[in-house]
Amino acid sequence: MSAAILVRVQTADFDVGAELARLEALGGGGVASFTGVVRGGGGLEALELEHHPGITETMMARIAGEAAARWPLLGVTAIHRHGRLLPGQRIVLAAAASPHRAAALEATSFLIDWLKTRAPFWKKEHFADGTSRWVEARAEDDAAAARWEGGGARTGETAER
Amino acid sequence: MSAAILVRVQTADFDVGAELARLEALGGGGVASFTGVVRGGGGLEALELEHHPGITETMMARIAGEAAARWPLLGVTAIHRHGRLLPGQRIVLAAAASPHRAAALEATSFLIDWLKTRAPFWKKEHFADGTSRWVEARAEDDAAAARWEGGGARTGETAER
Amino acid sequence: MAIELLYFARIREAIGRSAETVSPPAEVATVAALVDWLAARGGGYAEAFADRARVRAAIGDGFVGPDAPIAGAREIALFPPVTGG
Amino acid sequence: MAIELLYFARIREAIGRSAETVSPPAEVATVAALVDWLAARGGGYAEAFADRARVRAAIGDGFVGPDAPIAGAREIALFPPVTGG
Repeated sequence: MSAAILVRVQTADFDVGAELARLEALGGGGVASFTGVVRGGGGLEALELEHHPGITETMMARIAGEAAARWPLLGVTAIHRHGRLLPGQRIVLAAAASPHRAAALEATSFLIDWLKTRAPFWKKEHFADGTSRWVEARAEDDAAAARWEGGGARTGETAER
Repeated sequence: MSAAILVRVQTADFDVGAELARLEALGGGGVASFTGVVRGGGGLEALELEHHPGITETMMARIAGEAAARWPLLGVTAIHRHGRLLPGQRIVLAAAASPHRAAALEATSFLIDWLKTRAPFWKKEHFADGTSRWVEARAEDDAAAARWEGGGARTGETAER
Repeated sequence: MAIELLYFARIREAIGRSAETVSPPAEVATVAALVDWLAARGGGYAEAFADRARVRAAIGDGFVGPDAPIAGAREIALFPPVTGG
Repeated sequence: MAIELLYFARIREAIGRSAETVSPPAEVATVAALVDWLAARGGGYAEAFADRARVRAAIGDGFVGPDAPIAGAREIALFPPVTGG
């Protein structure tokens, strides 16, 4: 199965409905997605996302390609924003289309786990009191990403009806 | 955590972007979704979805409520169409918002597994040659639904940043 | 005892109607016994319930098993295993 | 041997610049040795690399470990553990 891979790094917002419609149109039985949103609270005023412009898209494409190699996918989409984002705004979209719902959902989970640990983005929190702080990497994210180290996929065999 | 539950049974299509935007607005770190689409091929002309109008919404609300009881969710959405659907058209949307991405993704997986085995819908395939056939329930779907029988959830503890 | 029966999908088509009111005798006490009693009518009923493993039931708004008592039920739905989603 | 270094996030801020060209001596053969050599400059460099466990590197378009050789590398990025997604 050859997957249509779409990867984008941008400052602009993205249209989740339009992105998922593109995946729905590939003819599979299902499309899974995860959208990350800036959480407010704690006096957070804005989140600043820095990235390594020279290699970000290459690494995101590699992660998407890895998902397509592990699961029977018709399409994979990974979009990540950078720059200054406000609470409630979208940060990232990971999505996958497949004839098998388990494959679509597991691939989406894999995509977001690896984007969090293998794509060169860094978050800085800016607070209303004028202070700011780099977000620290979390051991929990490394553990989530490590679940997929084995290289396997646990996909059902039968397509959706 | 009290979850905003939205359940709908309808013949009309739904707007995935708008439904997910409603979940994004609840203030969580992430929104996961699964959209089921009518697969073409094999001469399929249309899919007819029959349901039990008296109890469908009640059972869907119960499934959504069960998801909200098992995972720390801010919102749950389950929309299921009935009537005549063409290849490429959307059938079902399951989605969940949570501060924890694993919770959102697992709850979405749970929702679609239980909707497939515990909501009173039946699919009939109509083919271009004039024949038709009721879709048979699949042992694989029962197995997928049974994964969740224990009542547990396997959610990460730390909220997304 | 009058019970409203609802039929869905393949079972509805085999029987040729989507609902009917029946008054089974008192010894028909469970869903399984109700299905046996209906199947004994022959014709579309026998066809609808030929494979008992592919018959499901709901009383009120909950799915029930074949051993569920039907006493007091005002509406019982009979249908094949569900295939939505 | 001239190498273009790129710094990101907390490391960029501590050093006070996002890129520079350096020419380490031949005995600086690995990423870890390069980081040691930079940290020995003191000031912002010492601060940037104070916690070696929180330094990551990329050569070309791939992440590499501290033991990765730097021979032949034209561009090396140094940064904290990533926190995107």
